[in-house]
Amino acid sequence: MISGYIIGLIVVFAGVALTFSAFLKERDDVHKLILADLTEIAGLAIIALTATDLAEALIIPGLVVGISELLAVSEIYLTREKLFFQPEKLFTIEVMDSAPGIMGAVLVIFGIILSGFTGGAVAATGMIFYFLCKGHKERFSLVETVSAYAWVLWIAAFFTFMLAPSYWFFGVMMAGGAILAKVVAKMSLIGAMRGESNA
Amino acid sequence: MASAGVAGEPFFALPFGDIVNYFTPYTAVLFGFALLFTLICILSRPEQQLDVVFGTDAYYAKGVTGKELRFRRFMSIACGCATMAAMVSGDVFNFTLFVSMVGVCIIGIVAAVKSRHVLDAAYNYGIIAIVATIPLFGGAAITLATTGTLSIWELSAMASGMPLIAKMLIIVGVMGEGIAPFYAAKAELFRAPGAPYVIMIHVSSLLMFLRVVEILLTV
Amino acid sequence: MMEYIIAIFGIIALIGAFTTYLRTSPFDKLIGVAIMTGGVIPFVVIKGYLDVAIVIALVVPVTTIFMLQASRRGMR
Amino acid sequence: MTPELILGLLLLIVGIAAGAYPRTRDYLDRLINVEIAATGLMLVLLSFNETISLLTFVAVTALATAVLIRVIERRSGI
Amino acid sequence: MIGRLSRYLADIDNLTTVYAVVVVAVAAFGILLLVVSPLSYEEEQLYPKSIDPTSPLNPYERGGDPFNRTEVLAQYPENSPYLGYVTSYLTPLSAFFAATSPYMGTTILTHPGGIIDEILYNTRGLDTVAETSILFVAFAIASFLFRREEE
Amino acid sequence: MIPVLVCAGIGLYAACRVVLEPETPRKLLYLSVLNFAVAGSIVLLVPDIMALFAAAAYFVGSTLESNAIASTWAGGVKRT
Amino acid sequence: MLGELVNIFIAAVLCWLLFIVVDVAFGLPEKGGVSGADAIASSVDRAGGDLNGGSMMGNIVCSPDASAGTLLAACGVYAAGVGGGLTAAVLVFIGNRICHDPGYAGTTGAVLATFMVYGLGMAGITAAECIAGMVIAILTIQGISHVQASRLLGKFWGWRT
Amino acid sequence: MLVELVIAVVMGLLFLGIHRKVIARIQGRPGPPIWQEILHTLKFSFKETWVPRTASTLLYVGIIAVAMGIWTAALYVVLAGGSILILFGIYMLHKMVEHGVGLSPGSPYAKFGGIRSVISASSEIPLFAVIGGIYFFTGSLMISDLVAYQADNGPLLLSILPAAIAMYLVILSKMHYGPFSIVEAKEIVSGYQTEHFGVWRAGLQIGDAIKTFVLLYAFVLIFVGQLGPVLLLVAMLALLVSLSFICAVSPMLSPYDSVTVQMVAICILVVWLGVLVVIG
Repeated sequence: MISGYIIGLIVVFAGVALTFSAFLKERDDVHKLILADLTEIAGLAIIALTATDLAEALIIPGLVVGISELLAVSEIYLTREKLFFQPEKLFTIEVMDSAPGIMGAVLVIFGIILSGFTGGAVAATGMIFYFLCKGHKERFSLVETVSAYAWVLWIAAFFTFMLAPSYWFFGVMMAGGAILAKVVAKMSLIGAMRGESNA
Repeated sequence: MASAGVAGEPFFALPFGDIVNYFTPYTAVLFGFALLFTLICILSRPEQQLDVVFGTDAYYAKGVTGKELRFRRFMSIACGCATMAAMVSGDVFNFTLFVSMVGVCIIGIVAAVKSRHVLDAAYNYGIIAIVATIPLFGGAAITLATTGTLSIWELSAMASGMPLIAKMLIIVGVMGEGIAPFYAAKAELFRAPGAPYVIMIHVSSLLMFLRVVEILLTV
Repeated sequence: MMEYIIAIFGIIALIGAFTTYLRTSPFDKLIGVAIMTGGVIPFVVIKGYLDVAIVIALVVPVTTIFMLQASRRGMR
Repeated sequence: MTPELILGLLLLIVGIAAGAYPRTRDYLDRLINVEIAATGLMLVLLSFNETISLLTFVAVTALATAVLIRVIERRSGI
Repeated sequence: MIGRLSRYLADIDNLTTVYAVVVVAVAAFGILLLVVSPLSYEEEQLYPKSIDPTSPLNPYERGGDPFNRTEVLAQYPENSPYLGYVTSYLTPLSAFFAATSPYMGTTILTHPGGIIDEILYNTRGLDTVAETSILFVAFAIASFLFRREEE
Repeated sequence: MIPVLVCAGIGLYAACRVVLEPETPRKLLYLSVLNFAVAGSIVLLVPDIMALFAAAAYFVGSTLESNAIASTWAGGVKRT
Repeated sequence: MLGELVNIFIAAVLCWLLFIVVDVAFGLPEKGGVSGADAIASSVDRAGGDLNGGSMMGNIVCSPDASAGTLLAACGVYAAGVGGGLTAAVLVFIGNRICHDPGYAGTTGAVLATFMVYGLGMAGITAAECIAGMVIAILTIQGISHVQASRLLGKFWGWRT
Repeated sequence: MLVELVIAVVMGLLFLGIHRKVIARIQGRPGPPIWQEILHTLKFSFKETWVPRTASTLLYVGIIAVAMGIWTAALYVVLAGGSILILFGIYMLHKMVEHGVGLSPGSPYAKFGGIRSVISASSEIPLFAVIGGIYFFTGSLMISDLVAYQADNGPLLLSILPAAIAMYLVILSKMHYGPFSIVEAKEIVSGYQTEHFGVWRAGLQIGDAIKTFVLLYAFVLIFVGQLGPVLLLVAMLALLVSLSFICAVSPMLSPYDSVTVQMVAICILVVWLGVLVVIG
């Protein structure tokens, strides 16, 4: 009797082999980047098959690693190719005027309720959507500073757990809030980086 | 407890919840080495690379200055910290996470260089670093599913231990982040100026490899 | 009864997936993605995770709009 | 083997095949095909009741799309 | 032959190809291994899941009252003296949600408190440190490059 | 159970019509039938006020999607 | 079984009438609200249909109008009674705002439909049957034959003007 | 403890001298006297010394200490019968010395040496499979255990020949004038050491000497077993002369070829070892 886990694993391995086989012939750099995104998905499926709470706690770091490496590498690509010019705003559709406000607000509020990394990602989606549609001049360094302090807060929360476990409640709140702030700040800058010049 | 045959008895353990970092003579040596090079990165000023202009007698000095210097120093310190943490980590998944962090930091160390050649190498290396996380995490996940634990201590005490396929996946992952047949990108990365920082690239991946050998022999 | 419903939505999702794969125009592909999402969301609902369903339903259009941004050049 | 898992694995493999071998060599073509695989993984996560990861994954996929779109846009010069 | 091989390996554009060959080989070997001698799924897992579809906290119902301990199967429970407290805690907002609707389990348990936070922040906190640091570093790279090109 | 089956069946029919229709804007008309069917089934499957929100979210989301696709296909608003 | 099907049919007819009347009354067939609706209208027109009918169909696609209001109101009544129906009206209004539409037709439709579905509940036709009926009603407009449907809608629009 | 260190340094320098002498004789040259390297080191120690202006000072100086330190540590590991994993770890870390010495002065010549050292690093990775083989056969990686094992079961040289050959290749790649010594090739002046002179060069020489001594000693210990002092010296000398012979008659390979050849050779050895494992 072969269990579901094994079947799943075989399928996912086949998927991994398939994705990497696409790398064999690929010479275009952007295609490679998209394929790297695809491989992330196949890799996460292996973790997902474990099906415990711990597996879930492992998926989230996996996701973070994937998105952050993607971010860094794509930026290197743009620098290398010297693609600095800003896309011109030739084109809009009506919903891009009306939707971002409400959708962004809903996603951000929901993200704040969720808190932690999950909430950060959800809220960041909302923020990016807003920035993308509206175009925004942003105070880049301010947001960066906020996120750096949030990171420090989270480290403090970690040590609260490890050194003074009796303050666990304080630690949970600090960690959840700090990661939320950090992720939202960082990710929403993607939207700002895409849009108009913030000189 | 870790088997004495591979890396000596652990003599100090630093618990962070479920993740217990431990020092054996072997990991302590590697940790010390990483620490040493991190200190060099912090304290040392970069060299001024002299370049000969081909076909003439002229040469010019390429310095690393200002913002770029600070950024690259920060990146190499981060890289050193990640390496140190990976050296003493007693948990398979935590180890793989720090390995990926080293991968990101390595990209960062050379990202600030303006030479297109170096950036090209960094980009290709970056793609490998992204896709190498799949075998890494996959190996850790299969270990978890088939043994029910991620702690290296527990795994080494187990009779069955880590399945072969998980070991292979992890080693392929570390190969991707580190060295092995993929030396071409590393060699190109090394052409960037800023000796103490550039050396960190290789320090970290070598140490990573030394550590993964120990892990795979232990579990 | 439930199994029929599950089967129907599964088929819808698969139709969407194959449409997405086989079409080449980005608009047709995005319509395929929409069909696929329509087939998948009932699965989330049957499991009882309505809050998750809400987020998926809101994020998928956002993704589509992101993609449309890049497809604007290839208008017909 | 719940129906979600079966459907999820099916979609995953279809999506990976589609992403690996798209019909045209257009960036957007491939990127949209990746979405199929993402939906497949979504169902796999759902079948194991890993809903928090599911939420995170959905959001992160959108973020990754935004990042890649930014690259594609500048690359094709629109 | 050797010369060609070494020239091929030395070209950075071929790196991904070489790596892909290795991974495809390993994956194929893995499928073979799984078909020939399937691995067995270990039933005794850490942090096992228990699904209670009737609970408003489904799928993360792990029992326990706020500010009290609940049973959590960790690797080294002795290292986390307050293990189980986070799992059982619900913020007032989550308690309100839980009383309102049985379909908000994920939202409630993603709000601070609950088993995932227990694992992510307490027992495996170092993972999250690494994770956020990776994000931090990657973002530092991206924003450094972005800002430099602005100047 | 009959209403859900009706909704699901209509959804399947609509999905097939979308696939068979060659012209992009008219695909969207069939797609809207699918949206109606799925939104209806969501509520019929889980009779709860939350399901109403889910159905509304799905409906609004997919309508927005159709709107965006149609508008982009049409070439958007010409700005001067 | 059979009775249920008959009920669904009756509900379908009533819902059909309701949303057509409301939509036409609010002038949806006049022109497309957004450029996408215009595109759909012209596509239907090219296929041999009616431009005004096509505009109305395009508007149904592009933003939640009275048909969506009817559906969501029925859903609301099914889930939580009259209060649910009114909640649905609010949601439809928000949806309209998102989709760049003034939103009077949808909201009015939702409010009217709430009372209609509630009333039908008194008469023995449950809200679940109304949902199925509404789906059938939209199918007749959008999903069978665009040409015929648009001509029919065009005729209604002609009566109004 | 200090006595062993001094002996190791002197012996190592002497070995290097013998190495040069043997090569010279095979190639029909008279060659320098065998104590030439000792004299060299002494001479360098008293020369005027400074740090180049372009160099990264701390790294430039610190790396010398690292070079001497790691090999001293390796010596004690071998003497104390520690883990060969640590020994190989230190062997790999020697790469860092080469990089550091090569990159820190900022000179393009030294830099080429450093970059070549990066290239050559990848060839030594498969060696860990060899270590795995040794572990599989003997059940331990402590040198003391290995010595005890050989006292019972005879030398490992015969039972796991591929592992021995692999380690031989490793030592070969670190010898001067060998086919694989791309790092120190004369076409790039003095390789990575170009810009280190005076006391610094003396330090590097001492590190080199300990390295040579430790590697030869470890090879004998691991694959032949514990011998008496005279026999040990004879074994090490025999090993050295065989290495010198190969160095003398083989051509220098181009950098990438050298790596590929080593990698292919070691992969073949690993497969051989795998076959042995399966049979055993």
